[in-house]
Amino acid sequence: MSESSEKNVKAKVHITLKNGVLDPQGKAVEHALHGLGFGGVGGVRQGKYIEVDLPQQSDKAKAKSQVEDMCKALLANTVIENYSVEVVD
Amino acid sequence: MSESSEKNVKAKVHITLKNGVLDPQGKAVEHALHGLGFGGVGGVRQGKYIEVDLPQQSDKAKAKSQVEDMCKALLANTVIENYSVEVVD
Amino acid sequence: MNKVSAITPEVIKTHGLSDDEYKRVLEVLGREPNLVELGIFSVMWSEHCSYKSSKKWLKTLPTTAPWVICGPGENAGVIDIGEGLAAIFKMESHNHPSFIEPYQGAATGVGGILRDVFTMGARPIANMNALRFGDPKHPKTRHLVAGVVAGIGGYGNCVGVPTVGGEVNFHASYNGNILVNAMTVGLAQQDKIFYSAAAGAGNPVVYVGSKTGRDGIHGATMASAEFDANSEEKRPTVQVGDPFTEKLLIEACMELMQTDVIQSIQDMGAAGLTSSSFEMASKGGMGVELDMNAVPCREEGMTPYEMMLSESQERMLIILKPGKEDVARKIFEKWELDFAVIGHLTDTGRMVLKFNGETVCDLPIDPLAQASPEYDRPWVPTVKQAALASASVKDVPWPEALKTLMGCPDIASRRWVWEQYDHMVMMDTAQRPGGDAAVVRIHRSNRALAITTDCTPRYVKADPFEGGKQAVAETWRNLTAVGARPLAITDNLNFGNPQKPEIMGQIVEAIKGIGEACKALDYPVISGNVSLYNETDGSPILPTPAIGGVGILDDLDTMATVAFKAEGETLLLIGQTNEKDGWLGQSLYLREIAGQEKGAPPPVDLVHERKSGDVVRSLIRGGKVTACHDLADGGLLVAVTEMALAGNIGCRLENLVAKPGVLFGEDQGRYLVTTKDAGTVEAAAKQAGVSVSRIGATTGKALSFAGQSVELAELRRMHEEWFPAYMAAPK
Amino acid sequence: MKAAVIVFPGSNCDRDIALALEQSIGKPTTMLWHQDTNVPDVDLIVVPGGFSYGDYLRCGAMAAHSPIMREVKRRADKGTRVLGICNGFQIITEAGLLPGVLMRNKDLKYVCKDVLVKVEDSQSAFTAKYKVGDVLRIPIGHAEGNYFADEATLKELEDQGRVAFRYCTPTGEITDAANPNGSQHNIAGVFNKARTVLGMMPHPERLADKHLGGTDGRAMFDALVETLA
Ligand SMILES: Nc1ncnc2c1ncn2[C@@H]1O[C@H](COP(=O)(O)OP(=O)(O)O)[C@@H](O)[C@H]1O
Ligand SMILES: [Mg+2]
Repeated sequence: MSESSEKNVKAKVHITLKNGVLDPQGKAVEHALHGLGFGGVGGVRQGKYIEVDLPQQSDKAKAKSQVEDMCKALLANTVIENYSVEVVD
Repeated sequence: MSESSEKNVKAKVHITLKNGVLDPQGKAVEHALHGLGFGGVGGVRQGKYIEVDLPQQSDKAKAKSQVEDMCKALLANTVIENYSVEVVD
Repeated sequence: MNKVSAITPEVIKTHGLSDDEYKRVLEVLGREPNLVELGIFSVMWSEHCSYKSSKKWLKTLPTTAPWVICGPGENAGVIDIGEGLAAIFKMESHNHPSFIEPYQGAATGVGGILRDVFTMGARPIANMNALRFGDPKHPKTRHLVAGVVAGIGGYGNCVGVPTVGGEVNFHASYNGNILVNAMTVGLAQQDKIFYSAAAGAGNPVVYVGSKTGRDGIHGATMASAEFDANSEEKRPTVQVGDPFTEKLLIEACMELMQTDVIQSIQDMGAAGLTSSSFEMASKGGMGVELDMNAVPCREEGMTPYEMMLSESQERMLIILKPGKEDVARKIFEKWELDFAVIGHLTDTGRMVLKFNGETVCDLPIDPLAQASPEYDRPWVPTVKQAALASASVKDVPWPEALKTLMGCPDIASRRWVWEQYDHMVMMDTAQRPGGDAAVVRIHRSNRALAITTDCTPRYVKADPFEGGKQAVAETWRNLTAVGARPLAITDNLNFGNPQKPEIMGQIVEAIKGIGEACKALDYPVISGNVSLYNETDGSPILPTPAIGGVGILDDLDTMATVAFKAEGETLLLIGQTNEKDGWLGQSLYLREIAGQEKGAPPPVDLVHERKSGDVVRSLIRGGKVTACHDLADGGLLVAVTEMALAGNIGCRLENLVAKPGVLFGEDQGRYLVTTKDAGTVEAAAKQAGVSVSRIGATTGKALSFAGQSVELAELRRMHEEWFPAYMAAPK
Repeated sequence: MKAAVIVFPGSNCDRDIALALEQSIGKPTTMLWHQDTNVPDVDLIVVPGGFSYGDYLRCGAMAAHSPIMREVKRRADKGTRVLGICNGFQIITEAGLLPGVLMRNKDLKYVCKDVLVKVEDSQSAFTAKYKVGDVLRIPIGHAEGNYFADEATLKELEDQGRVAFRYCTPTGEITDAANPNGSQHNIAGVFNKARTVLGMMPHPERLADKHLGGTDGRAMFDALVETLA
């Protein structure tokens, strides 16, 4: 994807667990890192990183609000997750 | 996590699929977004975003190389994934 | 063809063709091939597609029986299981990819074998997996076990086919070359079986499933001139499985198969579009013309070479009957899968590929197939070892030896593995993992298929002929032990480099042993797979001809399990133990307790095998026994312990000589049964000329013998602890 | 009783639940493709287990946003019974029919085995044939069954007696060791306020037949048939 095409607007979405929400994956990773001898690790949180291509959109502000809508509608579960959207060309 | 603690060095890790590697999740998300009426979506790639706290480390360069080691050892599957590490306080 | 694709000796070599083979290419073509053509030759003449080293010997295997509908040669084998139904099954290896990327390698192995089965019209009803890993102490082993098991589960669970059994062995010879063999069993109507031979000039060639990417393209592409620029972008990539798409593909194909539009169909397996289109045309004596611009691609700028050699997953090739494109298209669109007419059959006998209006490949199909190399590679027989005198083997008190064996890597419970597999979906799993064979009910009936995979590589190493026989006999025994009538096998022959005469000798003798056992047991080979060159740094794996066996239970209510059912029942040993003092050569006792791997492996007396099995089966069917278990790794006491643990009922043993060979020897063709009616069991065995002895009674919560006893709780702990503890240790 | 089972791309326990229902009802169940917009008039809608949309992104997320789920919600609001099993539980929580979320199992692994659950309520159409305190053996098969809700939600669930089943020991104790996935309060299944919607991770359909090794799940379907007849 994203390889060619001019004017390709792309959104970078970070989805992270809200504070206070259990993160079994982060915990397990933390545990495994300790097991591997990485002693100095204090905490690990695992989230998602999603890139969305918007080839037809050149207006960055519009792109951002569109992707925020996608987050609300599908990409994030807003009961437990936060999202942030950054638009780049 | 990251809430309190002074001098808390934190690493932000992005793990993405290498170019050319099939991304079934991204494909399915793209499809679902179309189904929800987000027509302008050209492509979606899904990766991981991991935050690692390093409370005992204040040297950023060291922190970075340490977390890169973690990526190689555990966080990323380097056969199919790339990683990038950014260290912040 | 386009650009600078000079066929230099270097390019030829990286395509794995020998000088002789390339000469043959020139003869077939009467000119130099271009790169696309060379790629196709290299794939079609590879060991994997052409079986050039093994063909001569594979031909000797028995492949027929009145119940065999289709033997080797198709995507999978087909047997008649009565009531208009057929069982379709096959086993296949994904060894090398699983070593490089264990999760995806194993996952795509499962995906591939599923397609081999459903392409023939069968709904997959069970998956099995036969796994071999290196020494548990080797630094890579844990990671590989974790990845492979997660990959098999990740794929099988998602597609909704239960993974009901398999095997796991550890041995240092697999340190650098693990084995991942996956088997699928499917169920079809006999009048709705689909084959792969193409027919009907003009018929449309249709591509369905996922798009084609640059997955798993022949490593050779790297070295060829065309790919020097931009090599980062075009690096051959690991195949990633998409089980969700596979599930949709299964449903779409099942739906399509209910219509009358398919002329022939084949999955795109190894070397995807090349081997599928080539084999379909070749089998039907047809030609084929494909428009490479019509192939659905996932990435931009893909060349015909890449499209033909891509191993992208979840794709099928279908020849439709004339004018049926729309019927088919509708179904694949409903399931949101790619569908493209990419060409048509011709009567020219040639494979012609067009790209951007140019002909990029024009090969004669039949001559290419006819000229495909077949080798009679030199081989030497394995030097046989003398039988080991059991009396010479170190004797340790049985409780200690038993506890060690129950917790050793090759016997410890595999619960950690199978609990990661959905073994219950489809609601027909009548016997879950942990018994002798998995039992999967034929949907909405009271009949069932029994399925097992077995091989004892240390026996095969010591004596490939006896080891080959033993692998087949053990599957037959495991099917028998649940009460099933064994019907047929699939084999997955994993060996080292066939260009070494010792290795070729292992292959030849193991195949002979397999064939002999199949003949004696009326138990033909209906499908299989060969995986050679399993070596690292010149050191080969243990020869591992994994056998998958399938049998039928005509009445599920008579199924036997290994678990003791009640206290106060008699335990009998059926079958012959080496009259001197049991067979310890190549046994696990010898390896784990005495620290030796030597001697001849236990011989398999196929006449006796058949007699003892037939008695056991008829006793089970007649409802005369309450539990049954065959004796395998670890011998008698291990088998008793497994029965006791499964039923949580102990046992008092008697009438046994307290010698390691008797207690832990691995003499073949033996079963343990419990019964309320020992007289009947004895009479039946005696009548059949099979030895039988009462060796104990079920009682309490411990195993006791010769004045010593061990609590079941302790044995259970030993048995259950090893795997999870091993996997939980830091990586 | 009339029942319908919704089939999403990737559902794989749809046939299983339909068969279990058929055993209790005595006639076949309606299967609804996720794109069907006409949901017939039924007494029970089942959202089955499996891997809808491959479990990609978040389990159940994509299915929860498919058009048919709007109709399911509407029916649920009107009192039609809705049963979500396993992936179905994940879907109906994502769709907001039930509170909470199913997180990754605490040890991250998929797990398929029989577990024991304690019946916490027998007042619903689903549980009417069980007694409070009964210990049932029912299989699970999931990688994301770790029930999580914030403290306020948990308190509300507990105060209103909306926990249907909890993972337990053979004697009915609620312990960490009996918890296969890390669920808060050992929760294996929860109701909505009206007890007309039930979501649960264990698969009652998988042990409703003697040939499969147990029948503890059968009473749920029998109860539905009796209550909703
Ligand atoms: N990889 C695996 N996947 C699923 N089940 C397995 C696997 N390996 C072993 N098992 C199960 O564990 C049990 C014991 O295996 P094994 O010791 O090979 O049995 P046997 O000696 O009777 O052939 C069998 O039920 C088998 O199906
Ligand atoms: Mg056995």
